[in-house]
This record gives sequence, C-alpha cells and structure tokens, in this order.
Amino acid sequence: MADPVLKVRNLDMHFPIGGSFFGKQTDVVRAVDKISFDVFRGESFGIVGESGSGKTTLGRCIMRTLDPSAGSIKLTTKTRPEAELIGASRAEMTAIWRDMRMVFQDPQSSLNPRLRVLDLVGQALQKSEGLKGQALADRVGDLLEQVGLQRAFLMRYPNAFSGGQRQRLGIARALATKPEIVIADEAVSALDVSIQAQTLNLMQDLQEDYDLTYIFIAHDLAVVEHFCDRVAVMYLGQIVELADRDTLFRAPKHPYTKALLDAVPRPVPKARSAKRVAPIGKVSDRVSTGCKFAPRCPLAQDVCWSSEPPTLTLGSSQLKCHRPDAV
Amino acid sequence: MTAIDQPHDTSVIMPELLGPWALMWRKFRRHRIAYASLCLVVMIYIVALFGNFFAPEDFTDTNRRGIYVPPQGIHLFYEDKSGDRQFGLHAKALKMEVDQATMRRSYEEQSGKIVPLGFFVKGHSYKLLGFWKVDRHFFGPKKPKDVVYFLGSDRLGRDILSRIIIGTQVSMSIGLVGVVVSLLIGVSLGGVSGYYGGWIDNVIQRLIEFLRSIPTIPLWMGLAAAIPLGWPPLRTYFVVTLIVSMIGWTSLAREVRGKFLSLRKEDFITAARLDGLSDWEVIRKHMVPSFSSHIIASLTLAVPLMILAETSLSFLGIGLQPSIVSWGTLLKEAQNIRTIIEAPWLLIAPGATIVIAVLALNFLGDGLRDAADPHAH
Amino acid sequence: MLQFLSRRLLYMIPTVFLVSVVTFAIIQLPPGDYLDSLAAELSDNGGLDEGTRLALEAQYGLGQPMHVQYFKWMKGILLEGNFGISFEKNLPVNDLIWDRLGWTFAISTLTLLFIWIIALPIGIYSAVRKYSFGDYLATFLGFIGLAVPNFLLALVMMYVAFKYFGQSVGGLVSPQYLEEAWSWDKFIDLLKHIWMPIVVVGTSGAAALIRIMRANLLDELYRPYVVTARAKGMSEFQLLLRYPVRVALNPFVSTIGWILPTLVSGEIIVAVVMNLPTTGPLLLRALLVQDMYLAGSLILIVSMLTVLGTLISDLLLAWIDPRIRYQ
Amino acid sequence: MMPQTPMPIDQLTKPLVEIRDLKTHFFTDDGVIKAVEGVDLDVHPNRTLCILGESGCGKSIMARSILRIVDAPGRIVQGSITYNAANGRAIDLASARPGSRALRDIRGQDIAMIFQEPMSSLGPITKIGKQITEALLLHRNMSKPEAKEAAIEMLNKVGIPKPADRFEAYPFELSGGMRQRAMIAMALCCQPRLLIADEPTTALDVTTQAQILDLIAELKNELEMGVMLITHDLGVVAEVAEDVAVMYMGRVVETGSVEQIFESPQHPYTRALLDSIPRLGAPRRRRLPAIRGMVPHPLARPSGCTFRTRCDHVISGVCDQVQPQLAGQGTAQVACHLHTPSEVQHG
Repeated sequence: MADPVLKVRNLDMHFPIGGSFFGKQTDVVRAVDKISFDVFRGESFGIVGESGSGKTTLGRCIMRTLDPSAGSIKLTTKTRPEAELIGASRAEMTAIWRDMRMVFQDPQSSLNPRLRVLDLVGQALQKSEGLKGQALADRVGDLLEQVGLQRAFLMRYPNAFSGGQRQRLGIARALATKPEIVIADEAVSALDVSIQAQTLNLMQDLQEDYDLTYIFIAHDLAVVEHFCDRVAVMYLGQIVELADRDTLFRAPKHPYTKALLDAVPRPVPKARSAKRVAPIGKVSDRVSTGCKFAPRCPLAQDVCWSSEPPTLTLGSSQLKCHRPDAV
Repeated sequence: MTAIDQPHDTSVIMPELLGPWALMWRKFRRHRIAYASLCLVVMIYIVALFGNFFAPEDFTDTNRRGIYVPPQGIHLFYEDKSGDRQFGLHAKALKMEVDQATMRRSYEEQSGKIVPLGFFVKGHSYKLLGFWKVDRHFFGPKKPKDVVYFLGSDRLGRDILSRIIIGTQVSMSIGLVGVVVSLLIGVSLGGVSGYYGGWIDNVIQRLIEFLRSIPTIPLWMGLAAAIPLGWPPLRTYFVVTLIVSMIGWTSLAREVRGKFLSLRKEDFITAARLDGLSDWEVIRKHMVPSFSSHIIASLTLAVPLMILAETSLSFLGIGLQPSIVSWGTLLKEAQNIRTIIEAPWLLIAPGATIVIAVLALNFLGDGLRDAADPHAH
Repeated sequence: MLQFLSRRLLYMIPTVFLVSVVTFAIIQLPPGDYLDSLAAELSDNGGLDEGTRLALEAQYGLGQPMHVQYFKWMKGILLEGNFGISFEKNLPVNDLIWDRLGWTFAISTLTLLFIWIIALPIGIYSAVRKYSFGDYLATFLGFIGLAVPNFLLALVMMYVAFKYFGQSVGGLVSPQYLEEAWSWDKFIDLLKHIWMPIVVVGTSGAAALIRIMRANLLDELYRPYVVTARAKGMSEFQLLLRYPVRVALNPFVSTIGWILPTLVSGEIIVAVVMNLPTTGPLLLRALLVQDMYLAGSLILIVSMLTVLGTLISDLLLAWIDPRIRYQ
Repeated sequence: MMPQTPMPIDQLTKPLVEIRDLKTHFFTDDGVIKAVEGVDLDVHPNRTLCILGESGCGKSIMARSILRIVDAPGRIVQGSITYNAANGRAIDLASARPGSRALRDIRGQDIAMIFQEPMSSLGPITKIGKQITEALLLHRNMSKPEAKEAAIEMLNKVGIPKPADRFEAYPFELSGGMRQRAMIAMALCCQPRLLIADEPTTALDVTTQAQILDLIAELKNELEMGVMLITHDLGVVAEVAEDVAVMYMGRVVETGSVEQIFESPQHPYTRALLDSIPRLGAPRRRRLPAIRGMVPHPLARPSGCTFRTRCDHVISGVCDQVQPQLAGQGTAQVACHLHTPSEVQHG
C-alpha cells in the first residue's frame, strides 16, 4: 500500500465569477481549495460529496481537462518515473492520458453517436499504437468481450445499446490503452439498480485483471462504502475527512461526514432513528473566515466561525475540524 | 477472463442499428414534400447546367414583329388540310395587327396555320457546357425558322421562356456561390469564435451583432451602387455574389459557434481528447460530423435568401445590369404598372419561376433540418 | 434593471461607431471625388468658383486623409445635426429626409404590429393543433409568404387592385390630396392606401414569425411545468396562455431585433415599386446618381434607428423575462 | 413463515383510488410501447404507498394515468381508475373526458402531484407566489389577498424561510431543495386527499432529500392524506412507505406492507433487487449478487412472465407461456408462478 501512484499537493481550482466584457471580476469560486492527498497503487480511492462540493472539478483537474490554478499533481507509474502534471505540455499529457484514463458519468454523452463502436473504443489504440484494420478490430473485439459485450457489436452505433451496455463501452474504451489508473466520475449513478450491481462487479473484476487503481467519484455513500478502500469526503472544495473505509463509515469524526451518513436512507424499514441530526441551511452558504461547514454545523462554536480549522491526523485518518472530539 | 453476464436476445428490432446518416436519409424520405422538392431542385439545376439545350430560342434574338406576344399554348390535335383530326404537338401561328387609332398591337390566331412542335429539334447552334458545338434543342418548333413564344415575349420580341431558362444559370448559381462564400466565412469565423472563446469570441460576436442590426437592403444598395457600370459582367456578377453572401454568413457563423460551444462541453469531445487526439483531429472527426447535417440544412435555407436578394437588387437596377440575364433583370422589365397591364406575363412568368424555385429550396431545407434534428417532434 | 440598461447602452457604442464607419465607407466607395463630380457638373453651368471650392473643402475635408474627412463629417452630425448637403438637389440633407424617414418608420412600426397580430394567434393555433388541416394550411401559406419577394408581391397586388378593383395604386394618398393639408377625408384616403404596403412588407415577416412561434411553442408545450399546471386543475386554455405561451413569447419579442432591419429593408424596396413618399425612392435615386452624402445619411439614420429598435426589443425582453434581468 | 402482522388497513374506509387492469400504451412510429400493461392497485387514505421500480417499468406513466396527464402518443387503452370522492361519489378517471370539468376539479384539489425536476416543473418566468395562489383561486372561493395569505402560510409550513419575500421570487432564484419545497407547497395548498410524488428527491442531495422526505411524512400525518410515492431508491421506500408495490415492465409484480416486502420478499425480482444493492454498514461483500441481463426492449416484451429472461427460477413450459396474475392473501400479493399453488407442485 505504501506506493503512491498519485500525489496531490495543495491543489487549487478557482473560477472567476462576475467577470464580463466590461464588468470587473468580482469574486472567485474556490471549487477546489488547497487539497492534498495520496492515492496508492491498486486501491480504490473514493471521493464523496454533495453537488457543488467540487468532487467532479477535482477529478477533471487531475485529468488536466481543467487547468488548476495552483498546486502539484505527481504521477508515478510502473514504467515511468515521477511526472508532474501541472504545467505538462499537451504532448506530455497525451502520453500520460494513456496511463490515466477516465470513465464518464453519462455513457450517452461520452460516446459520440456518429461513430461506430470500433472507432470509439479503438480510437485511443489507433493513436497510441497505430493499430488499423483487422488488428484493431481484433483488439477492440477482445476488449468488448472482456466487458461482457459481444464481438459482433463492433460495427454498431452507440444508440443501439442500453444504458448499462453503453457504460460497459465506456469502460472498454478506458481500458484500451492498458492504463494503471482510472478515474470514474459518477460512473454508476445514472444506472438502474440492477445494472449498477453488474457494473460495479465488472469494475472490480477488471481491477484484478489489469492491476488498476481507481479514483471513484460518487455521491452515493453506500456504493462508495462497497467499492472503495479509502474515502475522502469533500465539502465546498475541501477534503474535510479522509480515512480508510471502515474507519470512515463506522466511526466518522467530522460532523459533516456524520450528518451525511445520517441522511442516507437505509433499506431497512423503521431503521431510521426518531429524528436525525440533519444539517440545516444549504451548501452554498459561504463564510469568509473560519470553517466552511460552520453555518450548518450543530457543534459550531466561536472558534469555528473565526479561524480556519487545521488539518489533523488521527491514526490513519485526516480531518479538518476544530472539534474532532465532539462528534 | 472476467465473469460475463451475457446479454439476452439482442436481435430485438432496433431502428438505431442504422448509421446516423442512413437514419437521417430515412427520416428525410418520409417527408414527402421535401423529397419532391429535392427532385425539383435537382431538375432546376440540370436545366441551368444545360440552359441552351432547354431554351427553344436564342435568348438574345430580337424580333420586331413579335413584340409583347402573349404566351402561346401547346395544342395536341389539329385538322389537316383534308379536315381530319390529327394528333401532333403544335402551336397556332399568330398574326400581328396594329390598331392604327390607338397604336395598340394585338395578336390573332391564324386559323388553319399551325407550327408543328417536337422534341430534340434543330435550332440555333450553341456550345454545350461551353465545349461542344450543338444545334439540337430539347423542345421547340420543328422548323428552325419558326418562332413560338411559350411564355410570351418582351418589348424587343425576345422569348421569355428562353430568357428565364438562361437566367436560371445566373440566379441559381449566385445562390450556390454565395452559400459557398458564406460557408467559408461563417464556418471559419464561427469556428474560431466558438472554439477559442474569450476576447476573440467577443469581438466576432459584436461584429455579427453589428452586421445583423443594419438593414440589409440599404447596405447592399450602398455597396452595389458603388459597382461601376462599365465593369465587365463577370466581375459585376462576382461582386454582387459577394455582397449577397454578406447576409448568409452571420447566421451561419452564429450557428456554428453555438454548436461549437455546446459541443465543447460535451463529454465525448473531452473523451476524444483524452484518447490522444489533437485539437484538429477532434474538430475533424468529432465536431464537424456532429453538426454537418445542421450546416447542410442551414445552407440550403440560405440559398433562397440569396436568390431573393439578387433578384431584389437587380430589380432595383443596382445589382446585375441588363446585359446579364437573371430572374431579377427579367423582372426589371415589369417595373411599371402600365407594362404589367399590357403584358402581365412579363411579371407572372419570371415571378412564378422565382417563387417555385425558392419554395422548393425552402421545403428542401426544412425537410433536411427536421431530418437532422434528433429531437424533432 | 438599471445595470442591465447601462450594460446594453454600453454595448451599443461599438455598434453605433461601426455603423458610422461603414456608412462613411459607402460614401467613399464610388470612384472619384465629390468635388470632381461637382466641379464637372458645375463647369457645365459656368464653373465652380474658387471660394465655393475652398468652403466645401473646409467643411468636408475633401482632399484630406480619410480619417480627417470622417471626423469632419461626424463632427457636423454630432455637434450641429448637419448631415451635409445633397449635391444633386443642392439642398441640405436635413431638409430632404425627415419627412420621409417619418413615413418609413411609421410604416415599419405599423407593419410590425400587423405581423404580431397575424402571427401570434396563427402560430399558437398551429402549435396546439399540430398536424391539423389548419396547421398544414398555415405552414403552406407561410412558406409561400417566405418565397415571394416583397417587390413581386407589391407588383402583383398593384396589378390585381388596378385590374379588378380599379383602385388607384402607388403613393400613400390619392393624387388630389397630395398638396392638401391634413383633413378627415385625407386620413381616410390614407387608410385606403396604407394597408397595401403594410401587407406587402409584412407578409414574409409574418410567415417567418408564425413558424418561429410554432416551433417555440412546440418546444414549450411538452415541458414538465405545463404538466404541473395541468395537474393543478387549470383548463387547457388558461394554462396555455399563462405558461407556455408566455415563455414562448420571449424569443418572439427578441425577433424585433432582426425583423426590424428586414422590415425597413422591405419597406425601402416596396416604396420604390409603389412610389411611396418614404426613404426608399430617395435612397435609390441618391445611390444611382451617386449623391453620396444624402445616401450615406439615409443609411446611417435608418441603421441607427434599427439599432435603437433592437435596444428597445432587448429592454422589452428583459421586462418580460426576469431571467434575463438577473443575468 | 413470516410473523403475522396485524391487518394494517382500515377495512371500513374505502380506498381513495382503485386501479383495475389499467393499460396505458404509447403509439410510436416504431410500434406500440406497452408502458402500463394491466395494473391493479389500491391507494388508501392516510397511508403512504411506494411504487418501486427501475427506469422504464411504467411507474411514472401509471401515476400520470391517474391524473390523466399522459402526453401523446400515450393513451389509456383499457381499465378503470375509480376515485372515491369525499362525498361518497365514485368517478372513473380513466373514462373521464380529457379536460372535462369533473377531471379538472379533482386535479389539484383532491389529487395533487409533485414531480422529479423541481426546476423544470415550475413555470420559469412566473413568480412562485402566483403559481401557488393559482390553485387556490381555482379551487377555493378565495379573494386574491386571502389566497396570498394562505400561500404564504403554506410556504412557511413547508419550511421556506422568509415566506413573504419568497412569495415574490422566481423559481430560478431558489435552490433545488427550496424549489421542491415550493412545489410541495403548491401541491398541498388545497389540502388534497391524495398526493402523488413522482421521484420527488431523485435530483436532490441526500441531506436535502432527508428533509423533503421528513416534510412529506409530517404533512401527510397532519393532513391525513394518502401519499403515493414513486421511487427507484430502496432506501427511500424503507424509510417512508407503509405499503409497497413493486413494478416490472408495466406490471405490478408484488405488493405488500413495507415489512413484508423487505423482510420476506416473495417475487424473485424483488428478492434480487434487495440483494443487489450495496448497504451502508452491512458486512462487506466482495461481489454484489447482480440481476443478470437487462430489461428487455419495450417493443420486445417476453411472452408469459416478463421477468423470465432474467429469472433464476424459470419453470419451463409455464413461465414462458402463462402470464402470472397477482394473487395472495390480504395485502401481500405476488405475481409469480412459484407462488401459485398449482405451479409450485410442478416446480
């Protein structure tokens, strides 16, 4: 485990708001705010959070489809020494994109409806290995079979597939270049319950076959608990708690994590406690100083409003809270 | 191997097995008016291409004894000298009479005298497609000496039908050439605007907004009026085409930009970049195919606009000048109400041609747009 | 709202500036110098004396660099409201144009109202009764309306009016009223004439708007909020007018922006055919004889007024649609 | 056997809505899509019924059929939807003329509905307040000021802060959760006897979802109304439902109380569904027992039992031939040949 594939340090992604042709930029949204974490080889690293927490932005920053404002992302693969992604040229990124691939949330929109499966899944192979013709068809056919689709689907267009099948295509496409790390952004949340289970199983099987590392971004805590080894909880651009699965789900230390877990409906009748500690307010409540969660935190005290909480290390978990003992 | 859940029964009838272009074509075919319009438009362009072949007369030939001849009908049966009814395409020969008091001309059918008509007849000679010297014509009087005005004649006794057919060449090609010019400007500016965004986008957007806010006719009039009268026809033609294409490109550029902007956010574009494609490859392989159908549809809809623009300018006398024959310059003949009352066919014949051509192009473009739109109702 | 207004006004400045530059370019386009043509013309009538020549040079900056000429021209307009003189008529442009501009805009505005009154109900009907006989009829007539050029329609209507109704055609009033002061009879006579240019100019615009209204409304008719309103128990007619039609009206209002220029364009060309006392014939004549200050001024003012019309449509739109105000 | 639960439904009161053999089909260019294909269901007052099903199972269309708001080319082709009004009269909604007075009086007043997308389900350029008072003015004899007062009170009741200010707000000025609250206020302002909620929390975050579900439950108790909640989320079902109906390919395959469904599911589909979801805090499983295959294409409905293509307990010669009917004692019913006595012997 002690072999980090990805090291993220002090990553910032700020979007200006209020800027226009004439107007002056008034403020920035800190979609990703000084985030640091490591991802170890072979693990599934989960990132959870509500909408607007910045988890998708974080994923896109790591992929460098967005250019982070500051910070450092270092990638170490088996074949390549440590490479810094921030500031890497397009050519360097093109090489890195072979080792680090992405599965998108919406399989419908990530597959160009005008291209055949052969071209969609094989595109990366065409570029990276220069495969053509029968050789390409063979390789793509193998990939299709590996994700549980038929070889005969090669010449079909994406429209001819169901949602679950399309997500398998997306996975096949991500695997085409034999990557080491796959970022899955809400990869199963658009799928039906029965298809979701199939897809999760498939991803786990492929993890073994390919020795993959996953960064699994999702809002469904139950899925994350099932799938991931370590989990980071994000709130308004910051990681408020990062711990291994069992610690995080059995003994959450951050009030936000706890509130989030409380809010998840359990598929057990009458399991719900009489009244949960539901956070009040909405996510977009922002504060200029202090802890970002303070406006919604039932445990907030003066210190929470006045100064930004430090990042604490408690055992194996990382925590950003003034009162870790209070939960 | 990983465990596989073999999907069941994939033989279900799914229309989506067709490719996107095939789907579009199938949808287009269902739109019957549009499909008929496509055939008509193709026919019009064929007529334009082989203009002289289809024109029964030389469009420049004047005839002092055939001034303002009303349209002559085509008849099927005639009585020969022995009084028997015979079948044969023919027109009735006309005789001009001048009322000495009012100085008005009128034309009487001469009973018994007929002008036999036929297909592939001999007539004036011309160069087919500009190369081969030919003297055959698609349809006309069998004897080269005879003249029949199917759609009447003008103040110099020139055959309107032949002039409309020859005018098709200019009018329909201005639409096409104009569209190509708009396409080049529109797609490149719209593409730049949409792909790069930022200040470039802003400048181009302001430019388009500006161009769209100017009333077009005065602007064209201003530009067209600056064309010296002494310029050779070809150059005038080219400049008028350029002026006319000024309208087309703004809307096209907007559309392309909009498509670029929305496509740029699409996951499949990001996915293609992550597959290692260069920007240019992303544009070529993913973006262009995604909006080409829309572009084709909007181009088709732009052609009639340009035809109308040319017609309007030429009609006002500041576009193409009369030595060039176009539908607009033909209508110029019918500019005042007196002429129209004396010879309504000068207005009706070219007018109807324009309306039919524009109508067909509009229906065609509309059908294409519907077919291209996956979310059509 | 105030901020919105000021932003729109700011956006107008470059547009207005560009319009003036283009107009000036048009003035400059014909080969040769005005002075030359004027001198040539005047020399036939006894020659141009040196004093007049110098005065003209001072006023227009003729013979000086382009930008100097442009600034002199603009200075005259902005500071003194002086648009120059018509070389052909030897009168100040101001004396010639304002009456005619008034008529042009009166007719354009009336046409706009006419178009709306026609297109709104037909468009709504067409969308609500999609694929009914009435819809097909409206669509077909709409296409014809789009396909017939203005001037052709003008000619046909004049022909029909003259031939079958024996009505005098051309002009806005019958010849006997031309020189008379305004009276009730003259007003009635005006009404008898003015409908024809309005109908002629408005036909293609109405046809276009019917199609736009139909398409917009069809977009809105199947939106969830319509279902919500229906589930509330509103009658179909009530909910139609209160929800989808109101939303579909937005793009409709914003069409003023482009329909106004086309109306002005159409009016100009129709005026030539129907011999109306508006800017059309004056502009055409000025262009044909290259009386460029007159022509340029007309184009400039007509364009300015359309830009203003567009501004009004934007404001109207912001007034109807709160979403635009708050952008 | 399962523990004997007390008969939960008050047998003395009539159901609010009785759906019998309802079929709603969509007539598309490619063929007839049988979205709802023979649904029998009772909705009782003062109880929460959850309709559970995956996308495309027809749960939404079924609910919309009740209010007759299915968009063309969809149409009810068979069956009845009997609404038992407060005054004792029974009205068949399925055969009511579209747009008729009777139907419109029931909509919004007796039966109200809230939808999944709180953004697109509210008129985009009409003030929140106006959209709420509309229903009041329509169904209650109220003056405008009275309606406004009632609307503000309702906004307050659904937990919208500063309700008087929000009355003047446009939908786009509110957050997703607030919009959904406004929707609920709109639906409940006339105190309907039945609230149909179509995936009301799917587009919301879990924390907001919890609040909205609490709100619905609270108001249900207060107004003593029946609630029909449509969802695909088993967690939501377990939390709020009293009765559950599980749908698959346009049919109800199992009904029962929430305890019956979650503790002793009868239908193989229900069982598989419950098995296949990851559960918070449950012992970790390496693999989830997934349901194999996928839902058949709506134009290619399997013969017999529609679930047989994915079922592990197919009785050949029976399941592919005969369509199982809902059967069982009391409230627990299941449509499966495994549970029909004659077929069990076969198996």
